[in-house]
Amino acid sequence: MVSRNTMTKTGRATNKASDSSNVDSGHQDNKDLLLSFYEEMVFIRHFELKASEMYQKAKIGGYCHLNLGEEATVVGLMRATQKQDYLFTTYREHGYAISKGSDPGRVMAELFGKADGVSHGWGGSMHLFDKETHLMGGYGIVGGQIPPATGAALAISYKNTPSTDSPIVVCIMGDGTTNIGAFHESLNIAAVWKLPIVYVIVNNFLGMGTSVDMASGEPELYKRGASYKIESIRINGEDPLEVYNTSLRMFRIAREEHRPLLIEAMSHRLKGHSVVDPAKYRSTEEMKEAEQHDPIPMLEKKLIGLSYLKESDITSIVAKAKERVSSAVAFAEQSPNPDIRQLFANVYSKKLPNDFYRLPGEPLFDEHSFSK
Amino acid sequence: MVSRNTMTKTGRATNKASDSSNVDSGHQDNKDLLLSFYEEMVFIRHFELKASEMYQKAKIGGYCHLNLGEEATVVGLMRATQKQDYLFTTYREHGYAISKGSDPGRVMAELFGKADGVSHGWGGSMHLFDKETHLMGGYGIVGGQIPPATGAALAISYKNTPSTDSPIVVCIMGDGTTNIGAFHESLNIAAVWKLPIVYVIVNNFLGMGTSVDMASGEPELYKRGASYKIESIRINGEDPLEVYNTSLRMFRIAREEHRPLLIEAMSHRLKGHSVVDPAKYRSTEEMKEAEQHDPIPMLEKKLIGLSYLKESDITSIVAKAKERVSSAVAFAEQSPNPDIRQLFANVYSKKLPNDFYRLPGEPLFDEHSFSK
Amino acid sequence: MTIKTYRQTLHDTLAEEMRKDPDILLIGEEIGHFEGSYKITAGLLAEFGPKRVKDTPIAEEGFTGAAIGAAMLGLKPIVEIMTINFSLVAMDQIINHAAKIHAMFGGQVNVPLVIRTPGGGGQQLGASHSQNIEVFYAHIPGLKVVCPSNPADAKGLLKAAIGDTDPVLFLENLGLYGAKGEVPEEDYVLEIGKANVARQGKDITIISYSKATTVALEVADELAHEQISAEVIDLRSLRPLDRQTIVESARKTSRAVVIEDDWLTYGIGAEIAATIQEGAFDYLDAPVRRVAAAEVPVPYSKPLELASLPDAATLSKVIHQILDATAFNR
Amino acid sequence: MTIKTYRQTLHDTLAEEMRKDPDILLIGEEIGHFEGSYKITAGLLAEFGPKRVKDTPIAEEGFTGAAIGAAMLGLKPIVEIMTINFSLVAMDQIINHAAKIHAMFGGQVNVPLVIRTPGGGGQQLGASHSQNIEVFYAHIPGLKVVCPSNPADAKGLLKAAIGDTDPVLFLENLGLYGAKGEVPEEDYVLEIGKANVARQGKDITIISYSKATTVALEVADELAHEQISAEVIDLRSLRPLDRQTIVESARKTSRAVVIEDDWLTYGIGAEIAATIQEGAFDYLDAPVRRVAAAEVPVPYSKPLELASLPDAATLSKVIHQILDATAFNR
Ligand SMILES: Cc1ncc(C[n+]2csc(CCOP(=O)(O)OP(=O)(O)O)c2C)c(N)n1
Ligand SMILES: Cc1ncc(C[n+]2csc(CCOP(=O)(O)OP(=O)(O)O)c2C)c(N)n1
Ligand SMILES: [Mg+2]
Ligand SMILES: [Mg+2]
Repeated sequence: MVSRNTMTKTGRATNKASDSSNVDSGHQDNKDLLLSFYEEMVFIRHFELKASEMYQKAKIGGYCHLNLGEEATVVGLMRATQKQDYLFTTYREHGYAISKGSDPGRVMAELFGKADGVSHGWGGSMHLFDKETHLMGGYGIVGGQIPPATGAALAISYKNTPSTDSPIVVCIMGDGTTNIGAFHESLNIAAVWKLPIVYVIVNNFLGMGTSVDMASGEPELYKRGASYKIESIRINGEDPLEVYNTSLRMFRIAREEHRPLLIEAMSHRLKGHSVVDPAKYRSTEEMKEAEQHDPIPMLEKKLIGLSYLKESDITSIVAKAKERVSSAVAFAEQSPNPDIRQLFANVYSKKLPNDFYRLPGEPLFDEHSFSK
Repeated sequence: MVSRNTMTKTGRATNKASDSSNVDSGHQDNKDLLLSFYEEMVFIRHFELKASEMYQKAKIGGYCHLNLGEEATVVGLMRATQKQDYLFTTYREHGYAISKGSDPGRVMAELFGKADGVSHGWGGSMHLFDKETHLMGGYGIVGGQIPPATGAALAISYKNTPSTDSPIVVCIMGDGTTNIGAFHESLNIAAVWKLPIVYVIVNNFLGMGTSVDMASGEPELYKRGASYKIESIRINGEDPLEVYNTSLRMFRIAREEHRPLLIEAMSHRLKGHSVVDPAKYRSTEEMKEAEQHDPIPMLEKKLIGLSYLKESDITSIVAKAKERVSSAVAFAEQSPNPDIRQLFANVYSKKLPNDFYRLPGEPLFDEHSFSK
Repeated sequence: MTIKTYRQTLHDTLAEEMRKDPDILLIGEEIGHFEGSYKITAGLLAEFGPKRVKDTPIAEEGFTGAAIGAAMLGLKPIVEIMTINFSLVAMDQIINHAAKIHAMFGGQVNVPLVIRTPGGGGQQLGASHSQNIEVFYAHIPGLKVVCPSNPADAKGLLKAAIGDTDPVLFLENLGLYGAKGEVPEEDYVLEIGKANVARQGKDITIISYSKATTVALEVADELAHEQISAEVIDLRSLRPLDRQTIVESARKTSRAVVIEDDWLTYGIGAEIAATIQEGAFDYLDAPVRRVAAAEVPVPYSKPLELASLPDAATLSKVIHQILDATAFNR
Repeated sequence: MTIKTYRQTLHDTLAEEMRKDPDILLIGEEIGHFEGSYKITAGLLAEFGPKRVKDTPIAEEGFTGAAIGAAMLGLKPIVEIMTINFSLVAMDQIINHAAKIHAMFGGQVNVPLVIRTPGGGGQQLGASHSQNIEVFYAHIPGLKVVCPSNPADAKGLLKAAIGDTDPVLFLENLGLYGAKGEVPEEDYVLEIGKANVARQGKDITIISYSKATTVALEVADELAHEQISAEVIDLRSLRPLDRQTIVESARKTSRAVVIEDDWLTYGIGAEIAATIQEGAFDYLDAPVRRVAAAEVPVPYSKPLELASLPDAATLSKVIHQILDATAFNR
C-alpha cells in the first residue's frame, strides 16, 4: 500500500522509527522484523488455543473471544505503536494486550479472575486493562470504547503539540461496530476537533453470525471516513508487514499532524464468535476459505520462500511459544483470588461518607450508630 | 437540478402526478402552481409571526421554533407528497403540519394547549400530530424522529410492493441532527432493508448557534449518504420549485423502487433558534445575508418578473393570509382546555388493572379496597 | 401440561403467535442466521423467512426505534435486545419515544411493541454485562414491564405482551433460560398487572420477581421443614404494580422481606417496602427488609461476584432475623 | 455573603475553578458561541478560549464518552447536557462506562468527570422534555449524584464535584436557575454524601431535594404559623445517600413525608420511605407518605401539567392528614 524505502531493523517501532519508516517484505534487512512478527503471531495463536482449552476446563468464565485468525493484524498494528501511545480496544483483545507489552501471565491470570490479573480479577477476558502499557481497556459494549478513545485523544491534544514524539490513540473495533451510533458521533467529533487518533476496523466479515454485507449499507467500511473527511485506507490484514507499514504511516500522520485517520484491515475469524459458539451458521466452504486465509501458514510459507525460516525453526518457535503459554497458565494458576474483603474497594477511588458498604442481606442500620 | 419536461397543473402532487412530473419555472403552465406556492408560503410566514406574537402574550408556552425563512423548503416538500405518505418531523414543524393539510386553527389550538389542538393539547408546538393527514409527529429530541420514521417505512414495505401508489415516509431533520447516532443507525438500516423513505436535511447553517462548519467534519451533509450507498442530492431550499421538482423525483424513486434517498435543502433561519432566542451570536452581516435569502421576497420578485403577480395581488394575498391566521387564533382562543379528569386517559391505550390513577399527594390505598 | 424449559417455551410461544398473526415480526441482532444469542429464536428464520425474522445491524437505538415506527403503523414488532445492558444505548427510543408517543400525541396512535431482553448477573460477565436495571423501565408511565419467573408465566405473559396495544418490556433472565416447568398447552394468557401468590403462607411474606422467585420458593420450601410458613409473592409485573396483593399478604403475615438481584438503593425493593409500610403500617411486626445485590459494579472474579449477589442462604438468614426479632414461635 | 442567583453562582464557580486549574475544560452543546442554552456558561468562551470551552456537535453519547476518555488521561472535564432528558442518549456512556471503568479495570484508572444537567417539569415542554430521571443515576454504584437546592449549595457542591476524583452527576433544575440566595464568598466546599437539615423542627420531617426543597421550606414556614414545627431535610446528595441524617430526624419527629418532582413509583421517595421504615420502625406514628408527580407522561397543556405536578398546597394537605391521623395536637 505504501512504498517508501527507509528501513528499520527494530521490531517494535521506537520514537524515531516513526519518521516515515517503511519496511519492504522482499528486503534482506527485514528478516529480524518478519521473524519477530512470526514468533509473536505464533505465541498469540497458542495463547488463544490455551485460553479456549482453559475455558472448557472452566478455569475461565463469562464470555471469551479469541484473536484466532487475526494475529497478523494484531501484531502489525501493535508493533507500529510507540510506548506512549494509548490503546482502546474491544472484548476480543488478548493478543493486543500481549503485543502491546502486557505480561502474558498477567493476561492469563485475568482470564482466570485472579488477583494478579492485569485488571486484578475485576475485568475478565473482555476487560483487560494495563496502566503500564497504556492499554486503556478492552470494552464489552459494542462501540463503547470509541467515545472514550476519542476523548483520550482530546486529552493528548490538550497537553501536547503535534510532533514525532506526541502520543496518539489507537482505537480498535470490529466491522459490525461501524453500524452503531457511537462510531458516527465519535469520528465526527475527532474530525471537528482534529484529534490524534487512528481508528482501526478489524473487518473479519462477521458480527457474530451476521455478515458485513447484511449489516452495512456500504460494505467497504473504510469509505465511511469520508462522512467526516477522515483519510481512510483498506489494507490486507493477513499480511503483518502491510499492516505494520500502513500503521506506521497512519500513526505518524496522527502524531505529527494531530488529525484522525481510519484503517480497515481485512481479516478472517477462524472459529466461532466466542469460545462457546460452534459457528454452525458458517458453511464448510466458508470455513475452508477462512482457513486458507490463516495468516500464520501464509507467513510461514513466505518466510520459507525467503529462506528466513526452516521447518525445524518452526518446530522450535512453536515449542517456545507453548512453553511461554504454559508458564502463563502456571502463573495464573498460582495467583490467589481477589480478597473478598476488598469487594467495596473499587467502587470509588476514595472511601466515602455514607457509601453503602453492605453485603447482601445486611441491615441498613447498626443500632449503635445512632446518637441516643 | 432536474430538468424533465412533463408538467402538472395541480398544486399538491396527486397519485398520478408522481410519474416523472417536473415543472419548469419559466413555463406559462406553472403559473397556478407557483402562485399557490407563494400563497402558502405567505400564509405560513404570517402564521409564524402570529405564533411569535402569541408566545410573547403567553398564550403559547414551552419552546416554540418557527419556520421563518424555510417556507420555500416546507412548501416545496409538502406539495410533492401524496396523501398516503407519512411525515415525521422535528419540533420546527408548524409549516409542515399546515402544508401537509392540517387545519391551521387546530395547529394554533395545539400551540395554545387546547383540547381542539391537533394533539389535543398534550403535545404543544414541538409535538404536533395529525392522524388524518399522516403527520406522524413533531419530535423534540434531536434525531428522535429518525428511527421511528425508518420503522414506518419498514411497515410500508411489509405491506406494500413498490408502485406509483405506494406510500412513502418523508423524514425531516435539521443540519445539526446529522451528527447524532440515530441518524447513522437509521440510514444504515434503511439502506440494508431497502426502505421507502426520503430523509430530508433542512440545512439552515445552524444548530442553535453552532454552525455546520463547526459541527460537522464533512459540512456538505448530503455526502454522508455515501456511507450507506444512499443516493443523495443537495438543492437550493430557497426555491420552492426546485425543492418541489427534486422532491417529486426522489419521492417517486422511493415509491417505485422502495429504497431510501437523501435530500439536503439549503435554507436560512431568519430569526433565533426559538422564539425566545435573540440570536446575539449572529453578526449584523450574517443577519443581513439571511434576509437577502428570504424566499418570500425572492419568489415575489420572480413572479413579478414573470408577470404572474402584481403589487396589488401581494397586498390581497397578504391580507387573506392574515385573515386566515386571525381565524386560526380565534379558533384556538375559543377552544377549551383539556379536561383535567382526562389526565390519565392517555398513559395507555386501554384502562389497566392496578395502574396508578392518583393525583399528587393522594394516598396509595383506600382503606375500603381491602378485603376484611 | 408439558414440561419445558423457559427457553423452549419462549420459542414455542413466539412461533405460535407468529403463525396466528401475520403482522407480528421479530427484530433483533443475530436472531435469524445465528439463531439467537441465547437461541430463543432458533429455527424461526427457517419457518417464517427474512421478512418476519429480521436480523439487524448492531444498532439498538436504530432498530428499537424502527420497531416503534413500525408499531405506529400497525405492525406488531417483537424486538430482542440481546441483554438488558445493551438497552442503555436504546434508552432514548424506549423512554422518550415508545413510552411517550401515545400520550404526547393526545392518544391518536398506539405503540403495540414488545421488547424482550434478559437481565441477570452471576454469569461472570463483568460490570457492564451483569446488570438488572429493569427498575429504569418500571419507573416510566407509558411502559409496562413484565418479568416471568417460570416457563408457564413466560408463556402467559408473552402472550399478554404480544396481545397488548401498548409497549411492553418483557424481562427475561439469563439464569432462567434452562429452567424447566409445567406449561399449559392451551392458549394461556395472563393479565398484565397482577401479581401471583406463588405459595401460600401465614408467617412471613417474601416478595420477588424473575429469577429471585426461584430462590424465594426454594427458601420457603426449606422453612416449611422448620414449621415456618412463608407466603411467596411473585410480582409478574413491575408496572403496573399490583400493590393490593402485596399489601394484603403483608397484612396477613405481618412480616415481609423482598429479594431481588438488583442493587438495593433505589431498586425495585425500595418501592415494595415503601408500599408495604404505607399499606400495612398497623399490621407490621417488623420493618420490611430487603435482600439485594451489594452496591458494586459486578466483578468478574467468581468469588467476588458471588459475594456481591443475594442467594438462598442470605434470604433465609434475614427471614430468621425477622422472625427472631418479632418473637415468632413455631 | 453576596446575594446571587443559582445561575450566576454556577457561572461564577465554574469560572473560579477554571482560573485555578488549567486541566478543567467545559464540554457541551452550545455552551460557547451561543453562551449556553440556559446561559450558565455565558462569557466563559471569551475568557477561556475555545480550547477550554468546547462547543460540540449534537452528539451527547459521543461527547460525554469523550469526556470520560479525557478524564481517564487526567483532565477534569465538566460536561453540560442541556437537560437531563437528553442524557438518555448518553446513558450507555454514563452508566456502562463512567460508572464502571474504575471498578471494572481493578481500580487502575479514575474518571474525574462532572456532568451538569438540569431536570424539572412545569415549563410546558411536553412529555419528553419534562422529566426528573435522576433516580436512574442515583441507582448506580460508581456514580455520585448531587442536587443543590439553592445558590450556596450550588457553589459548595459544584466545588466538591469538580474536586472529586470520580464521576459526579450534578443535577440542576430549570425552575431554580433564577432563584436567589446568599452565597459565601470564600472557597466554600460541601462534602458529598451529607444531607442538610435545612430547617429544624420536631413534629414532622419533610425530606426533599433540588427544587422541591423550596416547596418544603415554604410549607414549613406556613406550618409554623399553625404552631406546627416541621424539620426539612435537603438531601443534597442522592448517592451516596445520607440515611443516618434522615432516620435520626424521623426518629425525633416520628412522622415523615417526602416531596419530589419525579413520578412516585420507583422514585427517589421510595428509597427514602423504605429507609425510614427500616431505620425508624419503632419510632414512627404513621407511615411515611410520598408527594410526587402523577404517573403520566407530562402533558403540555398548562392546567393538565399543573394537575400532574406536586405543589405546596398538596404537601401541606398531606402533612395535615398525617398530623390528624396521629392525633397531633398543637
Ligand atoms: C451495544 C451492544 N450490542 C450488542 C452486543 C453483543 N455483541 C457482542 S460482540 C457482537 C458482534 C460484534 O461484531 P464486530 O464488531 O464485527 O466484532 P468481532 O466480534 O467480529 O470482533 C455483538 C453483537 C454488545 N456487546 N453491545
Ligand atoms: C438529543 C438532544 N440534544 C439536544 C437537544 C437540544 N436542541 C434542540 S434543537 C437543537 C439544535 C438542532 O439543530 P438542527 O438539527 O440544525 O435543527 P434546527 O433547529 O436548525 O432546525 C438542539 C441542540 C435536543 N432537543 N435533543
Ligand atoms: Mg467482526
Ligand atoms: Mg439547523
